[in-house]
Amino acid sequence: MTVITYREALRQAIREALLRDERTFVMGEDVGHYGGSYAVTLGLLEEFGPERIRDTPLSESGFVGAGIGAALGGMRPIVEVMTVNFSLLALDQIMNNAASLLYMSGGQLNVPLVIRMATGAGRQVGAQHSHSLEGWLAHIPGLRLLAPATIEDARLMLWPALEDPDPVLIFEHAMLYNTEGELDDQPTAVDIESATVRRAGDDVTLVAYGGTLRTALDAATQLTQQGISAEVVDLRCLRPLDTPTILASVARTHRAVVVDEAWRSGSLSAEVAARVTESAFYDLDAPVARVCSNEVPMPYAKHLEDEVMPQAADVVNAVREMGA
Amino acid sequence: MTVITYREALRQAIREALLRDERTFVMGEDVGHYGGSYAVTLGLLEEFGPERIRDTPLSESGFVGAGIGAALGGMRPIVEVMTVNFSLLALDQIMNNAASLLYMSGGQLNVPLVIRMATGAGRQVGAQHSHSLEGWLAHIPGLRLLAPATIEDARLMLWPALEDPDPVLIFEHAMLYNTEGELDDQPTAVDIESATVRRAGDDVTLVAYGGTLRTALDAATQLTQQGISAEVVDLRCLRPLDTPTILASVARTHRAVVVDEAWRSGSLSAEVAARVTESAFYDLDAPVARVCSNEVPMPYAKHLEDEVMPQAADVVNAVREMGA
Amino acid sequence: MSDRPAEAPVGPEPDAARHEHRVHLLNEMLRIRRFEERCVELYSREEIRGFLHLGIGEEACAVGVMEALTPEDAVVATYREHGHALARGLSMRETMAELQGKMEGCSRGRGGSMHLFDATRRFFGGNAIVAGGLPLAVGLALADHLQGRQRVTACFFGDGAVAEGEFHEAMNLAALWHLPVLFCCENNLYAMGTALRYTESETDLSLKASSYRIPSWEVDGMDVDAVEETARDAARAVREGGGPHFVEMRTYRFRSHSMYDPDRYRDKAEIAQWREKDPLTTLTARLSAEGLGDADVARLEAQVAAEVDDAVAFAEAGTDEPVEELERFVTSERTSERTAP
Amino acid sequence: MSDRPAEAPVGPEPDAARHEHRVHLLNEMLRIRRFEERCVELYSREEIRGFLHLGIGEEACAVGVMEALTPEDAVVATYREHGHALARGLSMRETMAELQGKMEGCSRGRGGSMHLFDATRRFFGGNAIVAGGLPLAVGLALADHLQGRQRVTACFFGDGAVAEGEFHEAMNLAALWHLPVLFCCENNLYAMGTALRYTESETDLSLKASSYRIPSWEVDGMDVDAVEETARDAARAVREGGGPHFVEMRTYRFRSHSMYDPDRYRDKAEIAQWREKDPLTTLTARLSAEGLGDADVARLEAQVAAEVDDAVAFAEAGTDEPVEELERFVTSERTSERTAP
Ligand SMILES: Cc1ncc(C[n+]2csc(CCOP(=O)(O)OP(=O)(O)O)c2C)c(N)n1
Ligand SMILES: Cc1ncc(C[n+]2csc(CCOP(=O)(O)OP(=O)(O)O)c2C)c(N)n1
Ligand SMILES: [Mg+2]
Ligand SMILES: [Mg+2]
Repeated sequence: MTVITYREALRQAIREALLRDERTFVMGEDVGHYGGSYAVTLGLLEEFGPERIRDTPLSESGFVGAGIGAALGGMRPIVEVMTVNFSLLALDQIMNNAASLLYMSGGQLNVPLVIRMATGAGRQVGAQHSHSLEGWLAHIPGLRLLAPATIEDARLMLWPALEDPDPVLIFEHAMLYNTEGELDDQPTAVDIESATVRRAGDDVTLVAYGGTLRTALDAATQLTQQGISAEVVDLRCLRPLDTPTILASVARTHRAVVVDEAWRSGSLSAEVAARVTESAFYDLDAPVARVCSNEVPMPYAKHLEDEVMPQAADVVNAVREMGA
Repeated sequence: MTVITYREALRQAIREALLRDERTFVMGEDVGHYGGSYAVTLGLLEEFGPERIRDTPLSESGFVGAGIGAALGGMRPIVEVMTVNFSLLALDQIMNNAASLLYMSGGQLNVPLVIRMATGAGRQVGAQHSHSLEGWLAHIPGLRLLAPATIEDARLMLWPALEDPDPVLIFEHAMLYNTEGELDDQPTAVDIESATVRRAGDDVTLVAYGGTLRTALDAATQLTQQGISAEVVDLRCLRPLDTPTILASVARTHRAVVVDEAWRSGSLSAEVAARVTESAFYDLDAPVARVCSNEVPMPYAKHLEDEVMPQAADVVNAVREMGA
Repeated sequence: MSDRPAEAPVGPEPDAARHEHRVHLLNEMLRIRRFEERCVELYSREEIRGFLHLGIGEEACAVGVMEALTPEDAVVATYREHGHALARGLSMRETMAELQGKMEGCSRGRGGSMHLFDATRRFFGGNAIVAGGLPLAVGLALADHLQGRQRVTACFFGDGAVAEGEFHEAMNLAALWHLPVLFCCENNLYAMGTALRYTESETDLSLKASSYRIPSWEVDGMDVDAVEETARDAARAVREGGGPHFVEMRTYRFRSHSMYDPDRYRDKAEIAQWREKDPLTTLTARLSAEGLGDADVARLEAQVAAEVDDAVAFAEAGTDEPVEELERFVTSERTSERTAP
Repeated sequence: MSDRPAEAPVGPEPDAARHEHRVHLLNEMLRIRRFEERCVELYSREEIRGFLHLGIGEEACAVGVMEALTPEDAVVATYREHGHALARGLSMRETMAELQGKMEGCSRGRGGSMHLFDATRRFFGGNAIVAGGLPLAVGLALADHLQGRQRVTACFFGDGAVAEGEFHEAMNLAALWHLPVLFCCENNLYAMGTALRYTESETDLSLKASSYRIPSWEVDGMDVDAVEETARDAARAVREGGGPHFVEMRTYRFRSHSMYDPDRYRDKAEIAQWREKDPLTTLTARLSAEGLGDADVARLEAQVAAEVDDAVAFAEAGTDEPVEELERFVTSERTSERTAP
C-alpha cells in the first residue's frame, strides 16, 4: 500500500497507458510545457516527447474533433479538455460525431477515444468555471461517462476506458486532485460498468458520484450518530447507468436520496429518481429525495458557493425529513 | 377566425414585433434572401430591408454572441438558429453569457434576447439533424424556454418573449410548420409562464409539449374509445416549469404519463416525473410513466424513425400498463 | 497517371492512354450525373426522403480530386456527397440502397443521403454539420503522421464552411502540426440561399489559407482536367511531406440547395451562364475533338443507364432493417471484431 | 487630447499640458500596479480567492487604449481585467470589494476577479471563457450601428484567443458588417503555459486581420505613449465609420499566468529582458527628463498607496450578501426598472 494523491493516480494511469500502447497519446491545452492545468501530466512531455504529449492551441472543437479523427485513424487518443466548462465549445463534435458515427455508419466506424476533463465547483472560480455538467451530458447515447471518485478509480479506470471501442468521457472533480488515499502496490483492475456500494447501511440509500461521494459519506457518518444507518452507492459510471445496483440497495433500505452537485432541474438526480420510482415504486417508503445545487450561476463569494453546493448537513436534513 | 399555418402565425408574430418595436431585428442564417430555411421569414427582407432582416454567415457562436451583445446594447434581437442541432455550436454563448450575465454582474446586465430554433425529428433527416434538445437545455438557469405547440402560441408567444428582460429560447417543432389551425382575427395575448390543460379528463394525466402534444391528444382520443378519460397538459414553458398545473391535474387523476420526444435518460420527462413524485407521492396510484424516444442517434429509414419516436399507440400502452 | 509534362513523356501511346483516362473521367462524371438525375425522380416518388442535396454541375470536383488519391488515403465529405462516394468507389447499388433506407445501403439505411460511409474505402462520411468534418480530417491526418504513413486525407467542404470557427481551428491545427490534409473547398458561391459576398468580408478564400501559411491553389472547378492536375500536384506535395494544402475549386450547383429549396435567391441568367460551363459538355467536346464519336458517348450513356437501373432495382429489392436491431451499434458489439480503421 | 502633430499645436502650453497628461498616464499605471501588488498579498492571506490573473507588466495596454475612448464607448475584457476596469474608471473600492467577494463590489461579490462589471461605465466584463467576449463586442457595436450612434466598442483579448473559432467568427462578422469594433489584442506571447509558436502556424497576428480586410496596427505594448497614439488613431478611424480595426500590442506579463501557475515554461532570461521594458520605468524616465522630480513620483506613490489602503479598508469593512438573496437576479426582477444598456 502506498499513499498517493488523486492527481498522481491519474498521472500513473496515463503513463502506464503510454508505455503499454503506442497508439496512445495525450492531446490538449497546456498538457505539455505547462504540465497540465491541474498538473496531472507533469513530467510526461519530458518522458514521452511532444508528439505524444501534444500541446494544442485554444481550439476545443478543433482538437476534440481531431481526437475523433485520430481514433478513426487507428490511434487511441487521450484528449484533455481542461475543464467541462470549455467542453461546451466541443459539444457538437462530441454529440454529432463521437457519439453518432458508429450508429450512423451502420456499425462501421467506432471511435475509441478517451476525453478527460476536470469538473465541478468549490474553488470560488465563479459562474463560468464551476459547472457540473457530467450528469447532464449523460443524456447522450453512444457515450460512456465515468466519474472516478476514489484514488483507485482514478488510477484504474483509464485503461479499460482506452480498451473500450467507443468514446469514453472521464470527469475528474477539481476538488479531488489533492486528496490522498491508499493504493495497492500491485493495482489490479476495476470495471467501468458498475456502480458500487462504498458503505453498507440499512435505513436509507444515498446515491452519489464524483464530487458528492465525499459529501454522502460524511452525511452517512453524521447519520450514524443519529442512529440512522445509511448505505452509500457510488454511481461511478454515469452512462450507461447501473440501475440494478441502485435498486438492490433501495430494495433493502426503502428510501433513497440522490446527492448531485448539478443544478437540480434536469440533473442526473432526476433520472435516478425517475428510474428508482419506476422500478421500485411499491418498495419505497417515501419519494426519492434529491439534494442538488441551487439553480443559480455559481457566485464567487465563499459563503454563497457553500450555500449553493450540496453539503453533508443538507443530506442529513433530507434523510431526516423523509422520516428514515 | 382565420385558418392559418403555424409558419404563418410565426411570420405574423415577427412582422408585428418589427412594426411595433424598432429595437427589434431578425438575424440568422438564410433569414433574408432565402426567406428562412422553414420559410418563416419569407418576404420580410423585402419589407424591412437587410439591416433588420440580417443574413448571417455560418457562425452560430458568433452571431448568437452578437445577439447577446446587441441586447446588451439596447436592441431586442430575434436570433434564428436554423435548428437546435446547430445550437450546440452556440451553447457556450448561451450558457456562459446569455444565461449568466445578469447574475454574474450582480443584477446589472440583463439580456433581452429571443432565440428561435426549429427542433425535433420526423422528417427522415438522420442523426445529426433530428435532435430534440429543448427539454435538455431547460437545465440551464437564467433562461426561459418556450415550446409553442399550437397556432395560437406560435402567433402570440413572441411578443411577451421580447418583453421579457431576460433571454428566451423558442423551440418550433419542425413537423408543426405546415400544420393549420384557427386563429382569432383579433388575437389577444398568451402568457409565457403557465402550462395549460389542452383537454380535460379524469383518469390519467398526459404531460406533453411541442411536438408531442399532438401525440398525446391522439392518444387521449384513442383512450376514450377504451373508456379511459385522459387529461392532456401542455407544458408550453419548459423553464421555469409550471409544476402547480401538472400537480393540480395529477391530484385529480392520480396517474401521469410524460410524453417526450427526447432520449429517455436525462430528458425533461425525468424532471417532470421526479417533481410529480416528490410532491404527489401519496396521491399517485402508479409510478409516473414516461414515453420517450429510444436512446439511439436517429436513423434515416422511415420505419426505424417511427419506431424511435413516441407514438400515440405507445402512450395508450403506457396508460393501459399502469392500470388506468 | 499524371498529365504533367515533366513526368508524362510525349508520344502517341501516352496520348492514347491519356485519352482513355479522360474517357474514364467522363464516364465517372456521367455516372454521378445520371445517378443524381434518377434521385430527383425517386425523390418526387417519395422513394428517397429526408434532405437531398445534389451536386449536379459540380461533378468535376469530386472526380478530379479522387484521381489524385490512393485507396489508402482518406476522404471526408459533406452532406452533398453522392458524387464523392461514387467517385471514391462506393457502388451505385449500396449508395442507392442507402438513399432508400435499405439495410443493403452503405450505412445500413441509417444514414441516408447525408451520411454515406464506407470504412473499407476509407470514406468517412457524409457529415451534415457544416464544417464538422474538418477537424475529423485533421485527426485522420494526425493518425497517419503519428504512424508514419505517407497518406493524404482529402477533406471536402463548401464556401459556407469557411465562416465557421471550426474551419479556422482545423486550418490552424493542420498547418501548425504540418499534417497531410488536402483541403478541398468547393466554392459554389452560395451557402444555401446566402451568396458568398454576404458571408465573407474577404471573398478571396485562398487568402484564408495564406493566413495559416497553407499553400493554396485555385482552379476552375468546372474543368475536370484542370481539377485533376491541380489535385495531383497538391496531393503530391502533401504526400511528400509538404504539410496541408488548400485547393479552391470554383464551381456551381445547377440545381437548388436541396429538394426543399425553391431557389429564389439566384439570378436565372447567372444559372444559365454557369450551365454553359457544364463539366460534362466541356469534356465531351474536348474528347470529341480527339476522336470520341457519338456512338462512343451513346455506349457510355447506355452503360451508365444500365448501372443506374441495376442500382435502383437492387435498392428496391433491398430489405428494411429489422426493428429488433434498432439499438444495435449505439455502442460497439464487444464480442465482434473491431472495424479496422 | 491628442499627441498627433497635425492636431496638437507646438508651443510651451501644449507641451505642459502634454506633460501633465502623461503624468496622468503614469498615475493610472501606478494605480494598477500597486493595486495588483496588494492583491498578491491579499491572495496569500486568502482574502482573495479563486483564480487571480495579474496584468503586472501589461499596464500600458489598458491605460493607453482607455485614453482613446469616451464614456459612451463600450469595453469588453477578459479574466485578466483589473487594469482595464480601473483604467475605465471603476473605483478601487468597488473593484477590491469585488475581489473580496463583498456585496459592495462592482458585481455584488458574485463575480470575483474574472467577472468585474459596471453597466454605468459600459464595462461589459470580465469574461472567463477565452474569446467568449469577442462576439459580445460585435453585438454591442451592431447595436450602436443600428441605432446610428457613433460609438466604439473596444474588445480586449490575448494571443491565445486567436486560435479559437469564435475569434474568427467575430472578426468576419465585424468586417462583413463594417461595425465599429476596436479589436485590442494583448499579445504577451503565452496562453497560459503555451508559447505562441506552439499555438499558431502564423505567428504574425496582424495577418489574421488582413484576411478579413481589417486594417491592423502593431504597437509596442510596453510603451504607453505609443499605445495611446495608436489607439487614438485606430479609435478615430473606427468612430469615423472606417469599420473594425485591429491593434496588436506586444506585451508581457511579468508574473505567472495565475496565482496557481508555477511558471515553469518561461526562461528566466526572457522574463528579465522584458522586465527591462517595464512600462512604468520607461515612462517615469521620460517624464524625469521633462522635469518630473523624485518628490513628484513619491507624491504619486503616496497618493496611490493611500487609495489602495482605502480600497482594502473599504473591502474589509464590506458586507457579505445575505444568503437569502442567493437566488436574486437569476432572472430580472420584473417590477424594478430595467438596467439601461
Ligand atoms: C453548423 C450548421 N449550420 C447550418 C446548417 C444548415 N445548412 C446546411 S447546408 C448549408 C449551406 C452550406 O453551404 P456550403 O458550405 O457553401 O456548401 P454547399 O451546400 O454550397 O455545398 C447550411 C446553412 C448546417 N447543416 N450546419
Ligand atoms: C475556452 C477556454 N479554454 C481554456 C481556458 C483556460 N485558460 C484560461 S486563460 C488561458 C490562456 C489564454 O491566453 P491568452 O488569450 O493569450 O490571454 P493571457 O492569459 O495571456 O492574457 C487558458 C487556456 C478558458 N478560460 N477558456
Ligand atoms: Mg456553397
Ligand atoms: Mg497571452
